[in-house]
Amino acid sequence: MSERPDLSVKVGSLTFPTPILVASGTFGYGTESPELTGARELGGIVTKTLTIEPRRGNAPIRLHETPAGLLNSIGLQNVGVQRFRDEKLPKLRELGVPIVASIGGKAPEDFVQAAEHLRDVPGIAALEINVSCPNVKEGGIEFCQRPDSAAAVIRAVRDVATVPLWAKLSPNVSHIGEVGRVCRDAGAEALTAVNTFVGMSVDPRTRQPHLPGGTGGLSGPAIRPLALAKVWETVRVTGAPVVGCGGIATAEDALQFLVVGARAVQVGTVSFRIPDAARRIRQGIEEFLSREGLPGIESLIGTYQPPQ
Amino acid sequence: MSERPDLSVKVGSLTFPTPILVASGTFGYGTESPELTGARELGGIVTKTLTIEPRRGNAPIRLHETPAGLLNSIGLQNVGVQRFRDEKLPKLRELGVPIVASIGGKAPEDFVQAAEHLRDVPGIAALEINVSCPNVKEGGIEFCQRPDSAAAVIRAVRDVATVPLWAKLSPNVSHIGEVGRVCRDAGAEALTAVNTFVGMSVDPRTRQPHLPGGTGGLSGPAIRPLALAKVWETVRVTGAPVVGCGGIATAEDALQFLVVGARAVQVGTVSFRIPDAARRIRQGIEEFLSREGLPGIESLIGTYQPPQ
Amino acid sequence: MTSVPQSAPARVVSNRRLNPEIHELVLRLPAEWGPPEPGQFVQVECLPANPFILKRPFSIARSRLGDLGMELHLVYGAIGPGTEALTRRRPGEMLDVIGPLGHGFRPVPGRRPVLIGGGRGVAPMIALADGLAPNYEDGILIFGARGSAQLYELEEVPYPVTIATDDGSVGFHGNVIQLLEQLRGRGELRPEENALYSCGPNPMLHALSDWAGEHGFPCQVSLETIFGCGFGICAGCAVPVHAAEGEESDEFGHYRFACVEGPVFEGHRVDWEGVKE
Amino acid sequence: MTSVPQSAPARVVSNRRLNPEIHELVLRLPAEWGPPEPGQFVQVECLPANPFILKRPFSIARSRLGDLGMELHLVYGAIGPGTEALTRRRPGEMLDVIGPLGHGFRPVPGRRPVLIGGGRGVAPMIALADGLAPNYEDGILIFGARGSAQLYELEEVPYPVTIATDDGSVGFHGNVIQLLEQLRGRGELRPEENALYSCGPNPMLHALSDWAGEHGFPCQVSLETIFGCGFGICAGCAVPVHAAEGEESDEFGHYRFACVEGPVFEGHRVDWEGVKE
Ligand SMILES: Cc1cc2nc3c(=O)[nH]c(=O)nc-3n(C[C@H](O)[C@H](O)[C@H](O)COP(=O)(O)OP(=O)(O)OC[C@H]3O[C@@H](n4cnc5c(N)ncnc54)[C@H](O)[C@@H]3O)c2cc1C
Ligand SMILES: Cc1cc2nc3c(=O)[nH]c(=O)nc-3n(C[C@H](O)[C@H](O)[C@H](O)COP(=O)(O)OP(=O)(O)OC[C@H]3O[C@@H](n4cnc5c(N)ncnc54)[C@H](O)[C@@H]3O)c2cc1C
Ligand SMILES: Cc1cc2nc3c(=O)[nH]c(=O)nc-3n(C[C@H](O)[C@H](O)[C@H](O)COP(=O)(O)O)c2cc1C
Ligand SMILES: Cc1cc2nc3c(=O)[nH]c(=O)nc-3n(C[C@H](O)[C@H](O)[C@H](O)COP(=O)(O)O)c2cc1C
Ligand code: FES
Ligand code: FES
Repeated sequence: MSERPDLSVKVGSLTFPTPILVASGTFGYGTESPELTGARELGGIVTKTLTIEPRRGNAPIRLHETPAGLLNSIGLQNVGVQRFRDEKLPKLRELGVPIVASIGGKAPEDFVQAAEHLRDVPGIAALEINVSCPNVKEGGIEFCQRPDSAAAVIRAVRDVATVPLWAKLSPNVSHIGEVGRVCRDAGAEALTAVNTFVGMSVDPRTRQPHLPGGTGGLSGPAIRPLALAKVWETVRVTGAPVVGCGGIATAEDALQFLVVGARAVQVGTVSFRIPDAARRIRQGIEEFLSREGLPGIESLIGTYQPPQ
Repeated sequence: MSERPDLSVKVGSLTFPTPILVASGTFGYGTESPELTGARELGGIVTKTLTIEPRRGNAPIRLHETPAGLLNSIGLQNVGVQRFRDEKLPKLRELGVPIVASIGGKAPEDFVQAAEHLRDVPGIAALEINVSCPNVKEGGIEFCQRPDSAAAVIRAVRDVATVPLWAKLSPNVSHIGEVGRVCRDAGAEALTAVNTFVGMSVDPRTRQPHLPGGTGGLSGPAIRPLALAKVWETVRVTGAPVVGCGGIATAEDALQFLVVGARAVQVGTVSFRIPDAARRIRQGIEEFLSREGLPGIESLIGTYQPPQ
Repeated sequence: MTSVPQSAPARVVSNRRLNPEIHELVLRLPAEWGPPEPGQFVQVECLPANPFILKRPFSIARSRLGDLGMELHLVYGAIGPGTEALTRRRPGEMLDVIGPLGHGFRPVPGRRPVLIGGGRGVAPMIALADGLAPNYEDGILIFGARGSAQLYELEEVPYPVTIATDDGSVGFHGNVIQLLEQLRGRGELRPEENALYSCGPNPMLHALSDWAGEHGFPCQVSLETIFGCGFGICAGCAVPVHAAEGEESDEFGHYRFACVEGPVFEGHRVDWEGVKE
Repeated sequence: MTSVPQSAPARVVSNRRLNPEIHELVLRLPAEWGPPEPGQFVQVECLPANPFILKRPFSIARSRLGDLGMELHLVYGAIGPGTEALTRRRPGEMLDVIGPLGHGFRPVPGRRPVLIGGGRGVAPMIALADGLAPNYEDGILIFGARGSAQLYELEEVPYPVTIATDDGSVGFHGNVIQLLEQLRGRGELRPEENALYSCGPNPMLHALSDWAGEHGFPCQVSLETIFGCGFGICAGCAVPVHAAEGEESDEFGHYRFACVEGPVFEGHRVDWEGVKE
């Protein structure tokens, strides 16, 4: 019997047991039906984005399915960072999986306050700074479209945080690599690429949008080729550790991101359809490595052969 | 028996019999199997992008299918503007359908020369200036990412052209509305939004891209919600006549673009699967208007009710 | 006790049309699956693996543990791509099913049950009748529909069935509220003796909740909204509710996740103005 | 005369597995459809309408005009999402089919035909044998495969069939080139008397074209590449070719559209270095 391939990866200063994490907002607080989701076998869990105050989120309808994609407008519904820390985190920690807390806000101060509530809290491996949510009018996407304000947020949080920072980038920009570079220079240890793409759908009968807010964020397999191009650009331009995300539904998909240089990936929308998709993807990657005779995932990461 | 709804639309100074055109590069020169494609019933045909010299295009593989999408890297293979004018156009004109000639190039001079070859040529209703092809290294996408160079091209062509100009915009920018405004100010009468989204796909076994050039342009239903958001932004920001394009596969899809204010639409990739898709979409729109009791398509264009 | 939800392959036992708008799908799951409670639902893979489409939620219309496993009956309308595809599934095919999910009906102790199903919403009423009958003998089931074409035969339901059609083609001529009003007028329904349980189109549930509130009937409704996951991880299924008496804003503001805290809600708790109808 | 391509609904007559890797699909089209020429292909809707997926190209393995319409036989391998989905189509279902498409084989006058099919590439060789037999009595058909598992029975082929397997499990032990070389050595094949026609994996066609060129055999090959549309509007199916003698760069530089000018090409015209294998 051959040995199981080594799936552990380093993302900056952190080590994860496998490169398959789940993406913010697509896995609740991680504690919902862990038997169904196989949460204990994950490389890591990124929490729903947490804000300093609880948020009730946007009015229904919040989801609209499009070909191979899902438009969402959740509006960062969350219990707030304090209740997360006090009520959700203890249970989440019991899963024994690295936890990345995603934090969001409307202004740099909000992010700083949220980070302060998570200072020295045991069991949080990193903070993912969501400067790219397309469904919150006041902040979110605007931060990332202006690299300087994204950087200001990172810099401010860097001063108070006790764990590495990941900057979650928006794909809705001309040059994601530039934004990534600025975030890295501001103190992000790793870059998560990408959040959802701005999309829209309209009901021709009512002349109204399917999502009451008008636009939403597109996720799911439809965006995979777009996300992969953004990840490759981010890897190439920044040289920083990148966590790939966007449309991953199969082991083959995840491998594409790792090949172009992502050091880990986050699985999102597919978990809605297949609760333990992330676990299955991890299994598929193990099988791939065994079949290819590779000792571990590090032998595959960044092996992309770009055209001459 | 009720009257057939009036499908004719004005796009700037031009009138089209129906708002359903076919998109550049997705309908050959318009003359391939017109029985199969129903070409005679189209609102208009946009030709494959024509360059001043014939181009052999990129090496195979040129297409790669992704979930609900198609990545292409054709590389503007075309017979050149002169052979188009002398050999293809006479046959194309016989279809009796408005013709929009798409022109492309690496530098403003190329566009100008191409436009000169089409000066006063009968049967060409408009020129679509392709400043947004993602598959030509030297020019294309770069033009549109820098609004000033896109504008320079439009301005230069404006001086020699004898027909209205449409600027075909790239969606791969932070603010498509700004680029559109600059193009309109430079002399584009209408704006076509959008060209393909930059995407990528990799074979994890070979570590090589599925398309030898690395990236390609993503089209098809996968991009529809993204294209719709871009079209709405272009309509809203520029106030110019917009021709919507991207992922349209059904009458319902086309109606979405018209509702948000596109004055016509272009149907692309779906014609590969269903050769007469554009005709069927036109039929579906007629049925919709009859069902809704609307006298014509003008009663629907721009009726979008955005959220307050 | 509520069963832990599982993801399991289900075999299609039968899939047939009950009337021009409604189909019945019978699935067989492993015997260990469930058992579900009345009002719970399942998430069903409508298309085979390849094209990406979310699973779709369906109320469980009936469940029976047999020799070959747990049989589930679903009753569904073909209204879009998912359910259209479901009509093409043939006996013997396998479909992934997640469940049992959600919070079902909670019998109101000592009250005679009045079950009200509108259209395909009659499905969970069958499960509820099956579940209540052993303890609540004298229930009734009202089946409301637009007309005869929207009806179908309810087999082996333990309660007497009364039909109401908008067009009067079968049974009572009028909607279910009008029928309830008549029964109340005749003294056959009393707020202090009956409890209402319902599933159907949102406008009907809204009207019913208002009517029940007005007259003081306890009333539970099973609500439909757009689901992403069905088990609490996507936050897509928000239903606006009124704060309970004395309650402050809580965990989810005034939204509840229909997939976890519902789909069954107390009718008066739902903020119907905010529900998409 | 070549038939005008049409888009038409086809009824699935049968769909069965011929061996572990190869399936046969029989479709029925209206009698007015076609008739196809040997080497032509069809674009087939592999999945029912909803999920977006391009049609897939398949060579016509056999066509027969019967009382009920035009019957087409396709022989295919299930290698990806489209062809996997095709295996699930059942008799009676309808599929959209476009065709007949492409430029087929052109019989070389007066030459004894040698038909060489590799794996599932044997499909158009059957159609070609059917087409040539009335005028060319003494043809042969060589069926090359990796091993016995990749073979299947060729029914009613008008030419004698010789089998070559890489593993020697059936027939000649070796690949088709080695078999041809043996036949040539024995004087059973002569460049001035025979013409080669082939379809199979690109590496085989490459090797065959080289071999034919070396020995002076005329050789036509049916090439596979990725198709977008199948009828000339997408420019996706470019095949690099060498300029013909005295020819300048032409319309498409040195790319040809395999769907319109192919899929059958003269083996020596193909620039094999540029063909993805
Ligand atoms: C808890 C629960 C239980 C359900 N039980 C049943 C059942 O027993 N039988 C049954 O037939 N259906 C039931 N449904 C509804 C069923 O899930 C939908 O009909 C199905 O998801 C539609 O999928 P589709 O792909 O066919 O159509 P889609 O394309 O998803 O929908 C078609 C149209 O209907 C609208 N729509 C779809 N679902 C809803 C909804 N829930 N609320 C409002 N609008 C909607 C869409 O916006 C769209 O306009 C239930 C839903 C929920 C949430
Ligand atoms: C003119 C023509 C005639 C054909 N005739 C037949 C036939 O008679 N029987 C038959 O089984 N197949 C035939 N093919 C091939 C068939 O079209 C493909 O197998 C099919 O399109 C695959 O679709 P899929 O969705 O199953 O797999 P995909 O996901 O499309 O492909 C699976 C894998 O195979 C590769 N691939 C697919 N098609 C090709 C190709 N043509 N060249 C190189 N790599 C490819 C893909 O890149 C991918 O890696 C023909 C192709 C052409 C162009
Ligand atoms: C319903 C939903 C909610 C999401 N919420 C968040 C969020 O709170 N914070 C965040 O950073 N990203 C959020 N995302 C984006 C995902 O984390 C991920 O970046 C995106 O969905 C792309 O990945 P996918 O295609 O695998 O889903 C959300 C996505 C979805 C679909
Ligand atoms: C194979 C292919 C070739 C294309 N060639 C061109 C082109 O030459 N010029 C151009 O402006 N757009 C070209 N496009 C882009 C289309 O015109 C259209 O903008 C895009 O495909 C989005 O529409 P769709 O999703 O309906 O296909 C091409 C698209 C495809 C798929
Ligand atoms: S449907 Fe996903 S949380 Fe309820
Ligand atoms: S496959 Fe589209 S041009 Fe040949």
